[in-house]
Amino acid sequence: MEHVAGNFPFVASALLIGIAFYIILFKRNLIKLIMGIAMMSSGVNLFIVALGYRTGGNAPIYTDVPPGPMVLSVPQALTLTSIVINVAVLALMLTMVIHTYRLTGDIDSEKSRKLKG
Amino acid sequence: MDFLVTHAPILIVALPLVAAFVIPLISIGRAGDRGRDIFSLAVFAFIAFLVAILVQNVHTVGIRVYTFGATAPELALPHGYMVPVRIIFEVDSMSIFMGIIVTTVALAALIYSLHFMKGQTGQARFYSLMFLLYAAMMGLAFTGDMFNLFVFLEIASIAGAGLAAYRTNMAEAVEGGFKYIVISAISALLVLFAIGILYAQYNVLSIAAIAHYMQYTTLDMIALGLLAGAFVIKLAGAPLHMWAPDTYTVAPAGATPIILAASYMSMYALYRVTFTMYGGQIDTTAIGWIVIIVGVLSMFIGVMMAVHQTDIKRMMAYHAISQGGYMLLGVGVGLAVLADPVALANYGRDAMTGGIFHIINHVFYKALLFMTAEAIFFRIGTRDTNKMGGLARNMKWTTAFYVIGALAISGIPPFNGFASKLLIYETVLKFSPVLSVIAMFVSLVTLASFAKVFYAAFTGPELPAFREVREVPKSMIIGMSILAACIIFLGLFPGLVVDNIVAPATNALIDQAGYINAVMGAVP
Amino acid sequence: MRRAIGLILLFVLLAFLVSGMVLIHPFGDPSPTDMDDYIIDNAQNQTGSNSVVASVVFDYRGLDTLGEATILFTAVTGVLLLLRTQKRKEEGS
Amino acid sequence: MLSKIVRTVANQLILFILIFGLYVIAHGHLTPGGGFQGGAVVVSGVVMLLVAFSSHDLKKSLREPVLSIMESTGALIFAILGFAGLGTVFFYNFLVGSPIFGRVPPTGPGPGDFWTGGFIPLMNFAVGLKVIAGLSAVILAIALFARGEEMEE
Repeated sequence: MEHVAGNFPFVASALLIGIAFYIILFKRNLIKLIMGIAMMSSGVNLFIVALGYRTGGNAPIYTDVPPGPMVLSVPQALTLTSIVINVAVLALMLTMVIHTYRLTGDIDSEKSRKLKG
Repeated sequence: MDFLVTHAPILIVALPLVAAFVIPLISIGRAGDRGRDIFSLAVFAFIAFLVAILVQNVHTVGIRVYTFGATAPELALPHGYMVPVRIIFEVDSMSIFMGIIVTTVALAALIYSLHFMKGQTGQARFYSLMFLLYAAMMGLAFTGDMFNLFVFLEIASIAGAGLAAYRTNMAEAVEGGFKYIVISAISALLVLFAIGILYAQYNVLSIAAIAHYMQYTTLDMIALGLLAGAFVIKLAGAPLHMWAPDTYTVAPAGATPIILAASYMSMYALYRVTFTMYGGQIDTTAIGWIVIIVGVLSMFIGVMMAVHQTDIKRMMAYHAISQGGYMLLGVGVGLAVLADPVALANYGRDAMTGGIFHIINHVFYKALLFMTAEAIFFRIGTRDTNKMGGLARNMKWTTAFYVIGALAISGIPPFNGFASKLLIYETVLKFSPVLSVIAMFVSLVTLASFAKVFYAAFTGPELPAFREVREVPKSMIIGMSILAACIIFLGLFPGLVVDNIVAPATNALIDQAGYINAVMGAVP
Repeated sequence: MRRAIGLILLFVLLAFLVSGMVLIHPFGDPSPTDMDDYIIDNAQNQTGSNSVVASVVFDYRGLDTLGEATILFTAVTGVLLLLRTQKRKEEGS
Repeated sequence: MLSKIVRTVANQLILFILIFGLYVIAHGHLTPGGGFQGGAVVVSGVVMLLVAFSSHDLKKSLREPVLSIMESTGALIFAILGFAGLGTVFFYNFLVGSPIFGRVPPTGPGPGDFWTGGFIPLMNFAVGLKVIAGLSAVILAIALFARGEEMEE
């Protein structure tokens, strides 16, 4: 447990994911559900980008960089990819919610539900 | 020819992507529809040819490694270096086995869609999404890199959700698509989190390299839990199966078989992670039993929910969950005895072969059944079995295909379901007789369920409303007959198929060292 | 009842994740770093790009970026497919 | 549609946003940024226009087939740049050492040279084109749909 203070960023991202899970499990409003998924993706992105940090490191770009170590570059690239992916997912989800509202007049997940059993 | 052989792994993934990008361009304007159909078929035929080349190549030379952006495709490690840096495709017999399934089903679905989609709006984007989904599934099968797997998983989810919600004038369709994308997004984020944990420890992303450096720490077990949970959600395993019936029911006909195949790509990813990445060093008995329990639960819950459905497609969707249980049962038995060489040679390997053989059988007959259900819907406009009757008079081909599919799913000889189910019963009997009895019982209930629908929908007096019903157009019949022919072939010559395709796939899954050495062979 | 089960599941998951997080290498001191060191050392002379992140995104992990561009294309295609005009009558539905 | 002040300011500002977005795209291989980021900057300008004017007016200048073609073209250029490396391997950086963007900078910190990076700047442009067209189309389609109008097929 000696790492708890040092690993604060990782713990924070895990807590963010936990809050997001709470929203996804218990909120019935579909827009809030989407916000939960967006929060969850932020938590995961924060986690991955924090993995690559080196104390006192510079951004991994050689253009006019001050001397010193560089932070890891692969996590940054992965985060970049993951952010774009989440934009795409959110766009499609919002479109479906617009349709749900148009067809059922409601964005409550219980009231707009048609498929059961 | 050498060029095609060398670059087949990437061409199979990249050509459908290019086709998907081109399709919106060539179908602008009124005259584009026919040209687009021909273009789609031509591209797909060429891809199928490439898959055939690659199957032959992998079975002769073994695992194929393709490193992107290196100076040579086989150069997985940079000169004098210990870890792979670039993205690697690693094609072994298991990958190519999934490739064969996906390609056949996608070809049948594409041909089926040509007439099914005629006159509908948004066709160009529909075909575009079908190609994207196909490319994503092939990428999932071939990739040897964890993050790349995540990317392809996301392409498959988004394309699948777009296709599932295609009929936007029905609230059910939008709901089914929305459920699919929510579930997919959550499970994909869990996968990404697990990838982060693995990356933090080993600073590599290639599956082979992670397996090579694996230390089996607590963190690795947490990552395994997240990965397994995410993939079980995506393959509609028992407690987390609720999305599957909704999505399969509402998806349009050409898309349903491909979305079904996409869920088995998640099963492939689960096997890849448990067998290849974690392998024999972990406590496989416990994990094997978890897989078995998920499988038996899926079998039982799926079939029990299916019996009282009145929507014909929804019934088939629940049966899909139930049949997925058989695959998990077979492979779970193999996983449970993976550490015990005697039991593995005695029945474990055969159980796994049965479970993997069941994937190809199930995808074929369930795709055929979904297509017959949509053919009925295409002609009479309802999926409610209580409103159907006497359809056999006017829809002879559809009836014949339905009977083939129903007999195959119930495990009646000489159809293909019998071959794999028999293999599962025999081997599971040696492991635990109770499980075998449950499996046979589920099979009986399945037969009863499909017989009920057959009598309700196809036989009986001719209903006045359906007197004018005609047989479905030719391209839909061709699409269905491709799958029916495959089913009969697999049923008549199971030994040939098992020896040539399925058994190498099983061996590739068990052979963790071979998979690692293909990439990490140069490391001391 | 469902709420209670959900809450218990949530706390189990949270405990699972947080207990894992404290086991990861200390923040700011990743190890090992073989792959990233190779990329930081060789990115300039192999790809000619001063930005190491750009060389990872487009060169070392180019296929991921192709996938990412494809995902964006897929989502746009999906959105435009769902928001399409439905003037022609649909036969199938 | 907002007031005349907002519309006039938006009309002037869009040029600067466009230039900044293109700058971020063009210097993706030297500075933080790249195709996705620069594309997002440009699309933020499109969103500003959407707020200042109405989606109905914007539909006339940003037509759906044009955006669709732009997007497909961007994606195709990206894929073709990958295919062009097939002489060796897919995604092989074949432009390093060639006259176009082929210079190799000295190792270590430096001021940065625009003509470096191999195919990376070209890919940045392809991705930028794609992101601008794709996200504009999505935002416009959603805005129009919410108003009860539809983009033409």
